Amino acid sequence: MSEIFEGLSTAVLEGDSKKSVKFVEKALKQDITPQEILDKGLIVGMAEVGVRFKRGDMFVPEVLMSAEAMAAGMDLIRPLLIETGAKLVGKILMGTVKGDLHDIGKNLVSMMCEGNGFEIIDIGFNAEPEKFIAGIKKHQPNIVGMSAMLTTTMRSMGHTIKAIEEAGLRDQVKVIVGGAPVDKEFSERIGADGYGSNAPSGAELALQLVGAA
Amino acid sequence: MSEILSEISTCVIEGNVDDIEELTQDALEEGLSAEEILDKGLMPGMDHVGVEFKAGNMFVPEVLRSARVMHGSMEILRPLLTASDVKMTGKLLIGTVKGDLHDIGKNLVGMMCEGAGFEIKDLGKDIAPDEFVEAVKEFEPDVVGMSALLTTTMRSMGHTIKALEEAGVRDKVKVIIGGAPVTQSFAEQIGADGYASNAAAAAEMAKKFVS
Amino acid sequence: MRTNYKVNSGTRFRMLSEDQLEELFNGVLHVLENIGLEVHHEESREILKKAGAWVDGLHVRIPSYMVRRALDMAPRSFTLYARDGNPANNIHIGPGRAHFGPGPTCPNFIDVETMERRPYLKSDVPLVARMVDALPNIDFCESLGTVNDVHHELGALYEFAGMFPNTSKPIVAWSYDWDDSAAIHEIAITEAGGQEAFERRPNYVHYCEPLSPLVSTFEALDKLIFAARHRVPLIFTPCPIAGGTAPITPAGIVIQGAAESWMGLVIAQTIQPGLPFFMGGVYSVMDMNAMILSYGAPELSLMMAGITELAHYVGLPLWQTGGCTDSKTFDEQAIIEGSLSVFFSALTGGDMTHDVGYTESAMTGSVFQLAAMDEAIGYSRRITRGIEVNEDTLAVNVINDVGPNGHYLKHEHTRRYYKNEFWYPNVCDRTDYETWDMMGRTTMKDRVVSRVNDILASHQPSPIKPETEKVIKKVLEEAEERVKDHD
Amino acid sequence: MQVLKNNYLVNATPTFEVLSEDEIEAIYFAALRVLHETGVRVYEKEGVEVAYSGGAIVEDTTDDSSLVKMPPWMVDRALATLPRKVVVYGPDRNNRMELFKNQIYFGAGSDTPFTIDPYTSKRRRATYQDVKNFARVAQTLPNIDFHMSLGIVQDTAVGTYDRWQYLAMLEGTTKPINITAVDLDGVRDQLEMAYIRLGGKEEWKKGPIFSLYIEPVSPLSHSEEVVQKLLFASDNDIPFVYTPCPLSGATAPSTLAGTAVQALTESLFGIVLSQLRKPGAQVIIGGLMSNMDMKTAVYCYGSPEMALLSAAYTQITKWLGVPEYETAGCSDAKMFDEQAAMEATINISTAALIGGNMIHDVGYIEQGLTSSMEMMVASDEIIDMVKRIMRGIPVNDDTKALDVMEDIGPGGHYLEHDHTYNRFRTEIWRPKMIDRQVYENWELSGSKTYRQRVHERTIEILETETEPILDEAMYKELRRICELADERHKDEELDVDMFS
Repeated sequence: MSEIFEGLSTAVLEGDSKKSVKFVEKALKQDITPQEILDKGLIVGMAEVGVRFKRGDMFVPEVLMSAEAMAAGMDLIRPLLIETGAKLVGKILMGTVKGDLHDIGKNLVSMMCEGNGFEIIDIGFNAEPEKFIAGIKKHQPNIVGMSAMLTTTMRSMGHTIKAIEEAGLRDQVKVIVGGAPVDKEFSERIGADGYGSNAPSGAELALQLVGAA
Repeated sequence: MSEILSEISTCVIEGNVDDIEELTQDALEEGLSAEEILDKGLMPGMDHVGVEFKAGNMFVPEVLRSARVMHGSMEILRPLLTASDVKMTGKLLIGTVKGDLHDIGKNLVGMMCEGAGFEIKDLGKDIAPDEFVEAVKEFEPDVVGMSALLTTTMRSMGHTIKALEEAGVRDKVKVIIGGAPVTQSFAEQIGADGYASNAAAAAEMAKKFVS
Repeated sequence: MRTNYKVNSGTRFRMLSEDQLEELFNGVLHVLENIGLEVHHEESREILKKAGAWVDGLHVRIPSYMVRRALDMAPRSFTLYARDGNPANNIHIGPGRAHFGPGPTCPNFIDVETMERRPYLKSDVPLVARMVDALPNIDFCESLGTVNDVHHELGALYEFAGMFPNTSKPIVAWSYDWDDSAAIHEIAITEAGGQEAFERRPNYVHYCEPLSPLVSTFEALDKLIFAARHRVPLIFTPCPIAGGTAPITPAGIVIQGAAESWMGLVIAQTIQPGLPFFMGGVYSVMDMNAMILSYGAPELSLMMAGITELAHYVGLPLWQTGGCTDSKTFDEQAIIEGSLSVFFSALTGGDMTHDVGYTESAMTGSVFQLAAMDEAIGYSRRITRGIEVNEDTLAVNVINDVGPNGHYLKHEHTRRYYKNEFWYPNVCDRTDYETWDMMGRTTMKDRVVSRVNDILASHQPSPIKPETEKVIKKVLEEAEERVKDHD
Repeated sequence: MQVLKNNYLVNATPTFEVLSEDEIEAIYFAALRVLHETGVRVYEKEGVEVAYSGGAIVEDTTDDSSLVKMPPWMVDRALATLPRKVVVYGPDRNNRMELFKNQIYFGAGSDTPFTIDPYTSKRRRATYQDVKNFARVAQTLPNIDFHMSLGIVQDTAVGTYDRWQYLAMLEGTTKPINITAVDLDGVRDQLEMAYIRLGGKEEWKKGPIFSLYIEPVSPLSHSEEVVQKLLFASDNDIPFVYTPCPLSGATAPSTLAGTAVQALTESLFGIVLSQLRKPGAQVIIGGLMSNMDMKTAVYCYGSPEMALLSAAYTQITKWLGVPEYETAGCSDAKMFDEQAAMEATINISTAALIGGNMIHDVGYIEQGLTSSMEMMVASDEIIDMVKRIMRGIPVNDDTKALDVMEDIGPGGHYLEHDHTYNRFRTEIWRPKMIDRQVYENWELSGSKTYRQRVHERTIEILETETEPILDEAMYKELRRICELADERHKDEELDVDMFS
């Protein structure tokens, strides 16, 4: 049993999606609970990935491959987790705000979060406040992530948060913001719940906010 | 003070080699003494050059020009000065020690000191201790300057100082040494009177020793 | 399928045109044939005379046919070998290949513990050699100083004895005289497995230095003859100072410096046809106010580029200069000046660039400067590697796959290329501000210091043969014996 | 009599080359293929119209954008009317930039959210006063030829900061300015300000006093504002820089060649659209091409790939005959330290050697998020050093100095020779902050590091009183435009104060 977890976490660490799926299936056959598969296998692997990346021993493309392997495994167990009513890591609604087409930062954070077991709903770039609100109503995310690359579009973050409040949804979600010109002070001024200075720290922040880290 | 003296100063400062002899002659004809020309014309000019050089506003080739101007005038004045046995700034004997053919540093020091008003005798390079001794006896300098650029040839500075002692002329002269590998502690170790880290410093030190 | 398709393997840099190089070349021949040099070595004058030179006292003039013949005999391409046979540490001298290493004979050293400037000591030698052995972009070894705490005639020998066991990268050795050279050579051939084996796989290069303007000293030529007779690859390069010991104009200093090297070339090739021979040296300006030979001046890079191209024009390898500074401390000036000369050395492909790690105008050696320049060399080498252009790198299909507004982070093409296409720094910081702030706001200096300490704490060079250790002990004893009554 | 040389080629400067001509062509034709087969996304209806009526294929139209594909002949036609030389003047017409083939001009970068306070050395949001101070520093530095803001003014209204930035620069410098604009209205206002500065709209026709920075988004996407600015600039004879910032490995292929192909595709779209709108519209292309550091996921401003790609791209633009917008004098370091010194020294060298016409981003640190006056002041000296090397090695009877060598002879010295005396001031480069004293004198003068000397020089520049460039009346008139803009756009602002 322990070797299944080990095989799974290694598969994630090596970014081998096929293997990861294989091990998850194997685990399920042996009636290991999805919760265990998640906690003792997938998350263990990703945690190690996080450590190595911080140390500079892993490169972004490798991390993303691991994230893929993790997500591949997650896809198999997510429905089961929902059935058993087990606690999922969480859902994040991601978007680059109105007026901004700079998408790469948001994409990077999304993939990193996915790698941490989150379910990602990506509403793309140049997203109007309304689009965020519709997304929240539809998907009931735990977290809303917003990205902006320009000081002018940074304002849209404020506008969006305001719109979420006016829609009476603010207390249902945590809001995290990021992007080159954004900093902690600004995130507080517009009433966001958190700020990530880079993709990995954005993912970590998300985990903290859902109490998974 | 006389117009012509300030012209001489300017002539020195501007490194105007062509006019200096005529100016010196004119000054003498005007009845100025060689000593006045030296003290009130040439030296103020060279002092100014020294200050400007230190401040980084003048450069070696210009300083050497000024030194040459000074030299040109001294050629005329020196016999008169010795005749009226006026004490000149001093005499400097200089050479690169045995085994060493690097003499760019030594040349710089020589020219800087000349600019400072010294009478220079340059023995050249690869100079053996006894050659120094002979020259000291003959030229009777106030200061002996030695230069070496190699750690090996540094040693012959020590040998030369020994030789000066043995010849009993060591106390007649001050010895200044310099060169890339030379340090203050080495200077003390071999019993030199001073070490200079660069040509300008050497000239200043030489001046101190004779004043 | 393409045809008539030319690519640049690496970048292409040219300071001078063919016509300008030809004119400089003829200038050098003119100096050797009509102005001539002082040769303070009787045997050399004899050799030259026999070979057809005009000798008048110390003064020697060399007809240009002799020079051309010597140039023809000297090889453009050869290999210097790692003493332990580690192919990664071999140096292949040849067109377009730039190598880097420290310089010798600084009186002072930056103490690794205190970071203070103090006289260079015997104990610093192994430390420098181990740094050289560990740094990925440093290719050959010199000592970065003159040992002050041994007998003054044995500094060079103790340096070699200290370097040889502590790096397997080829060493550039200097010496005081013939006996000194002989002692060094004995160590090297023992490791190589005898004289004949050494001649096939030389593990060190012999350095000697003529004097500007236009003088060959006794020691320089005596050592040159030793090297030539024993087939030790030879560096015979002056250190002309523009405006001091050479014309102030770059064209003039290049001509004079080349003439000074080629005097040695003619003697060396006459004694030992085909002897590997480096021309070059340190060509720079005198700062006309500070009165120092500047090791950081832009003119250094300018003049060295000129002499490098002249050397390659006549088919000789070049002894380049770079990675050095006039700064008295490890600061931005040291890195600006060092990086500038390192980068231009890399551009010109000067075959061996020395004096990496010199500070204070060659008065003080610093392994910190050396480690920082290792980074600058890696940086420069990424640039001179150039850009590869082919169907796969043009990536038209990849761009089409990804399309507008997509991203390449997960594309298979990215996964294939990101490691080799991009350079990854050792002591440069690329974190975001918050991370840098959190990690203690380090400067490059801080990171260089810790890298140096890490290397010195961990790196172990490959050992030398036991018999070589014995020989080292023996030659040092003999040498001490030899000089004990010299003071 | 003197016989002159003929059939004699001279390198008056060093020559430097990254790509062979065949490689340049390979990249160009690859870009034509991408523009034709992959196409670019355009988020502006009028732009799509212009392209379509000019012969482009328009597909996959959504409510906000269309996919636009252009056959190669459209590019050829556009290049035929594209000016090969662009001239930009300083506000008082005393300075000018002649952007073509081998001309080199260095200048700052723009719009960094943060700056290093020159007095406290702390990192903080940039203000109007910072931008004005940077302009004054640029005005003082001899090797800075044009200017950009080096900071986003963040103590005014956010939606109209661009007008205030321009005003701050006009207060500080008379060197040519490359402006940025938040949107089309921002360009209109700044053009209005330029007319006022010039004393009338007609004056602009004699030559523009700013160029406009326009940045499409990689990969292959051209937003509404971007296209609107492009069309407006073409209509109003404003030279504009059309420069994508592809990030190799993230928003562009991880091969440098592939990144060049994509960037060229993006720029070529701008060229074609501008020439369709107005034949002869003045375009400068190029910009910032770099790689993502795969260990930290940041956009490198100091990487060798940045220097190398910019150099390669410059060769492509020379081959096309379009003025180039190069990048140098920037770093990933978080402060002006040894790393910043290394990165700036080498990327300034490559930019100068390859001859990128308008070399920007001098003064950038921290991946272009922060500006540093010390970085700018130090870069000025680095540029000066590199320019000495750029003078090359003249070879003639005078510089060969064979007769001088004969005079001096073996063992002599050149210190006193006329050949030295007459040339040392021009032959030997003189440092400003670089120190060459012997150790003892350096100690006597306080054992200062280069950073300390740069800091002192920076403060000295800031505290040197200078005549105001704008008279009171002119200043009021220009300021009025900014205030009117604030008024017009006030409801876009957040009710919270964003920065201070």
